[in-house]
Amino acid sequence: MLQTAFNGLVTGIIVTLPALAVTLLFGVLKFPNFAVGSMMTLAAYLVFALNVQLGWPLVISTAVVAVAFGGLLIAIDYVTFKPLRERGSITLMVASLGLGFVLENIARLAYGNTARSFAIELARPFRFLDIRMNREQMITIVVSTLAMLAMYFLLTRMPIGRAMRAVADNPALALVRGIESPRIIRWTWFIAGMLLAVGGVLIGMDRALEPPMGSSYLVAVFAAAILGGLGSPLGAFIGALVIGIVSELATLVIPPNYRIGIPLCVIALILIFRPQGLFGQPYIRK
Amino acid sequence: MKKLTRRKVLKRLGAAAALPIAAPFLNLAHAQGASIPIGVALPFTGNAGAYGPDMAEAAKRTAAKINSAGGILGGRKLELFIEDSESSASVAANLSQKFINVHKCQALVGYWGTPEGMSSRPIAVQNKVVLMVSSAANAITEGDTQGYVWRFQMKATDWGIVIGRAVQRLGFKNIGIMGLQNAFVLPIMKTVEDQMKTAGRTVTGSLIYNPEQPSYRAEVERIFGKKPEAVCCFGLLPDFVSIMKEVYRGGFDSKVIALSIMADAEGKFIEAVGPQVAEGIRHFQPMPDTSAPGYKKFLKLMGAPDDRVYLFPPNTHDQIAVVAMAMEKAKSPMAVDWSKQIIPVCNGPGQNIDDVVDALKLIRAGKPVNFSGAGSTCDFTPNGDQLGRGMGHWIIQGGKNVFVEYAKP
Amino acid sequence: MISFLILISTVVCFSAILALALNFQWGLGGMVNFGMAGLYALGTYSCALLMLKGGANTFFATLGAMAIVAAACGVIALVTLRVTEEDYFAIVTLGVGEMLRLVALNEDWLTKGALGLTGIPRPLGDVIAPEYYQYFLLGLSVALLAGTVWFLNVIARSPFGRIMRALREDDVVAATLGKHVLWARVRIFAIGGAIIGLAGSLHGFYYQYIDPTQFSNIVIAYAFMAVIAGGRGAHQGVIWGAAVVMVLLEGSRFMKDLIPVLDSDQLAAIRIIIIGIGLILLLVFRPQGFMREYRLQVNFK
Amino acid sequence: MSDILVIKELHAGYGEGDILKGIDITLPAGRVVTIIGPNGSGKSTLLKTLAGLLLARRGDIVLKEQSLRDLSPPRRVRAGLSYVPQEYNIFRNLTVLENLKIAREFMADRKMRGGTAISDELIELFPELPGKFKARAGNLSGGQRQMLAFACALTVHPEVLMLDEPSAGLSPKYMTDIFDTVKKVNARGVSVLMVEQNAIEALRISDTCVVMANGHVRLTALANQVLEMKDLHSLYLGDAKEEAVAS
Repeated sequence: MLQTAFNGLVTGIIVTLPALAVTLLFGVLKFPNFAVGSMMTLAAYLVFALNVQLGWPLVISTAVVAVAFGGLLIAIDYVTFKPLRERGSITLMVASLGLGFVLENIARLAYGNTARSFAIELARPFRFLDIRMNREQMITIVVSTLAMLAMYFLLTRMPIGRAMRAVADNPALALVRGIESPRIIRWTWFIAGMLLAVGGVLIGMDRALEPPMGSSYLVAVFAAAILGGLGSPLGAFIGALVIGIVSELATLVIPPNYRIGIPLCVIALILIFRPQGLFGQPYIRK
Repeated sequence: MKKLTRRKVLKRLGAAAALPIAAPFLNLAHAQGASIPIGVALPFTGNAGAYGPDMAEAAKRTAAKINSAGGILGGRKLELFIEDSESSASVAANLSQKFINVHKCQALVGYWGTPEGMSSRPIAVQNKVVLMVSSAANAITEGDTQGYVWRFQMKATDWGIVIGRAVQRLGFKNIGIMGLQNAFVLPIMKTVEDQMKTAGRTVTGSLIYNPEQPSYRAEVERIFGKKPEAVCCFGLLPDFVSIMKEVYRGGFDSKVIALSIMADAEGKFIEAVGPQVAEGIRHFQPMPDTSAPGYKKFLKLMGAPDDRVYLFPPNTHDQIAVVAMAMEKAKSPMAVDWSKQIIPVCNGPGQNIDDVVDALKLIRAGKPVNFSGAGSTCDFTPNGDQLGRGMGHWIIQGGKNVFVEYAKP
Repeated sequence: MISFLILISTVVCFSAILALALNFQWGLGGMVNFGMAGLYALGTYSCALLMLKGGANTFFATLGAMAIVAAACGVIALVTLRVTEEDYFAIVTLGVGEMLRLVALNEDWLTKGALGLTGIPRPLGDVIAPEYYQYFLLGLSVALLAGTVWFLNVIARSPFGRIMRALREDDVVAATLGKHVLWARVRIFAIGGAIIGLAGSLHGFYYQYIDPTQFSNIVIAYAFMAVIAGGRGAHQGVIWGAAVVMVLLEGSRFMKDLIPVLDSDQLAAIRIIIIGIGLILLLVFRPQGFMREYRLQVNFK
Repeated sequence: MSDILVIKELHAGYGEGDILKGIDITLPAGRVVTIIGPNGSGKSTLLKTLAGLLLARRGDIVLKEQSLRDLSPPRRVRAGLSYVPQEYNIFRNLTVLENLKIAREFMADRKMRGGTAISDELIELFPELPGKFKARAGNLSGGQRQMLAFACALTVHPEVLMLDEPSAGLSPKYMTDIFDTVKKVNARGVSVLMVEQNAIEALRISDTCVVMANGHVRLTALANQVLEMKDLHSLYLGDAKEEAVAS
């Protein structure tokens, strides 16, 4: 039982980074981005290129790709979403769906369908209170907690973070208070890009690297972001943990291959009882 | 990606250039000299994407060999139309329609996965065209196929029998079973389970998982958590890599028995998980009898080192060979005629031949032939199932596949 | 060659019907349905199972399938729309689509799981000789397509249609129209669902064999591509859109023969990349698609 | 005394029709101008267009000889034009202090970016705010929110301050406070352009009054003259005759 709960914690932790990215992007751009899954896949393959093909250590390749991927997303936004900025969230969502297909298949075009892995030594687990933990899971927990703290610090202490929250809170007022929204949107994409790159690597470490790896997490990531309250980073973190633990524990009751049903039920319940999620603010209509 | 030699590119360009121009005339000019079209549907993408390329290469070289030896039916050349079935049923069905209606093929070969075979079956039978698959699910050859559907692979249940016997021989008292939700995996799992029960061994747990799951932690925990002596795991490469990483890092030490299409896949599994995770994994796969002369000739045809084990390419080689021989014997490219000649050519009675060109010479000379190909002895039951196929049994040691035994059902 | 074109046009017909359903739900009703693949599968499986297990004839099985998918869409709309906006609607429909596909894959007692269902009977399948059947199926598909377009045009012109267009313009305005807004949207989504059920049944009749791999989310991309290429709201445009997408898809099979240098698996990836990029380019440069909405010039919010 | 803000022939609107059908207003430096008029006369639209939230279709907006026409809203703030919208004029999910800091942090090219401390000058103007620095802005009362919005607009030390019905929905106590603050701010050299519903209070502290009706300027007059007019009511409804004396 305890081991399943811990497994759930690990699954949840992996979901935190993409959930943070989704919440950040939703806050500022006001639409759920369906390309998040394939972005993680593409980032993971870029890290694979550096780590396995060029032989760089995983940590350095992840850092390099994280920064580069942030810039790449800015460029993609400029070409894809910027022209559609004023066109309502449905158009943006459909564009993000199209983008998702493009990114996933770029990875498939370059690396084919065979499963691959990063060049890291797999180690036997170490035991703690009869729970088995392995090195990758430890790294995952440390990395995502650090990411959460960095995000918290950024959003509360740093001007960029405050500005991002301001744009999310009231875009028109932000303009009139002197905030250059385009610049803030670029920063948001950059930070989301880093989160998604690291998220992609964590998934790649946990399981095999294959083109559909990112999109298989999509429903769980959205469930986490919605449970936490779209727009609230702390909510996304807590939401991800809850989704992870609940869906793993549920496998003791329902057959494991229906595990994807759990995030879906969570979304449905949230929408009925508390649409703004645990920490979100009621969605003000402009 | 395989490199295309200049000669081959020119040949394909030639064939390809001919298509759009020749297409409208193709079906009219069945006269002397026109080429005989054969449709080849293989998975180049989707979850079976890893197996298509080599199978296509085998088909191309076999056709080239037959053509360079003078072709069949008085010098007519075989022309292959190779398409990607994307491991999907609807794509395969569309392809089959295209082969039959556009390219006027009377023979559809390749068809690696069960979905592709199942969706193309009604189309082939309805249009009275021969369909040759290399998928394992029993349902492909069940029911009335009027002699148009032939399987160049072992039936799924036979896989289960061989593996079940091996498990008993290896002396495992209790085992866990987990498998991918897939048409050919389910019959294998069921047969292995039944075998264990009849042999009085206990099955500690059995579950099915989905393709492309975000994580397999729960499944590994439930099956390996009960610490059975061995776990049979049936599925495909992507899920097996994730599962074995989870098993190794979870500190589980049950022995693992799997299929070669997941634990080898032309070396891609070991490449993905590394030698120490793969250590001790046993894997089975229907394989050609590598000692058979037909297989040795096939290796030379492929220009591969003689210790190389091809799992599926020999099937497409045999398929093309059987099509050619049956047409030659029936002296007609129409499936209605040559489909009845498949059993005589393959099962005999007749002179035992393992080279398609020599066999064609004998057939032209009117002599009976019993062809045994690269993938198997090519003996068939009337409803299209293949007999005499054995399974190879390997164990991964030090990052290498060590051959253990060759077992027949 | 001709019979291949007939077969492809049949596929275009029921893909167009599917695109019309999406167009109706999204283009006119303002609700985006990302669960298209799952609902499409629900339609096909319901029709097939009603015939194979329920013994219904093809006509009633199709009606049954349409009713089942309409009910499913109604429930989804009721649960989601009562509370929130289209952002959540897209996510819920995506989740439901995934769930339906999983059920089709795993409930093998009902759907035979990955093995799929074979031998699906065809309308008048036993009456018409096999070699002429493809002409009949094409005729039936074209008739059903025309019927769907006529039905949707009737609705678009009716008062109900005007309410729908008001809903699409701006939810805030629509919300002020009071309670029956929810019921109007549930009905819209359910009608769309019925049309998906029809398309699903035709899919079953055409392929005669169905299995979960046929309903991947590429189906969603094609449907959206067709609707956007056709211009949201314009029925005729959507049919053109579906035809263009199908020709693009099937045509690229021939591309393989013309550019042999490309490996087939690279080609398949490139084809989906083209569809994805096409989707985005159409949204950016031709939001109103290639056809005007038949009467009024509507600018979207 | 030169004019600090000149609006020439301004046309603007949403969708097809024009709501502002050629507006000419000049704001003399250091003065307070109040715009009154019936609802829908385009008062708020005018302020939105000046702030840059709405694109001007024709005409020009000149602030100290610099045309703002093709400047983005943030650029206009830097040029010295600050705006307090009528509603949703604070960041509800940020704290009071964060609201105040926001405006200053992005004055990249203005020297007053230095130091995040809120100038004591502002604290003197808005004594209530320091006590609430940590509070979530959304939890403030109506009056406090208006004060905060006012303070935020001032943190950028604007030349011209535009207020959209600052007293709307406020209790009488806060209404007088607001108008006192406007007077104090004006005393410090900030010109004010104000749209107000309760004309009498506003005109008392204004120099000029502009009356707008369906997109046109009906009348420009000295505030005190307008105050004495008996049929202020009719004026207010926009069917005023042109007998008012030009300023």
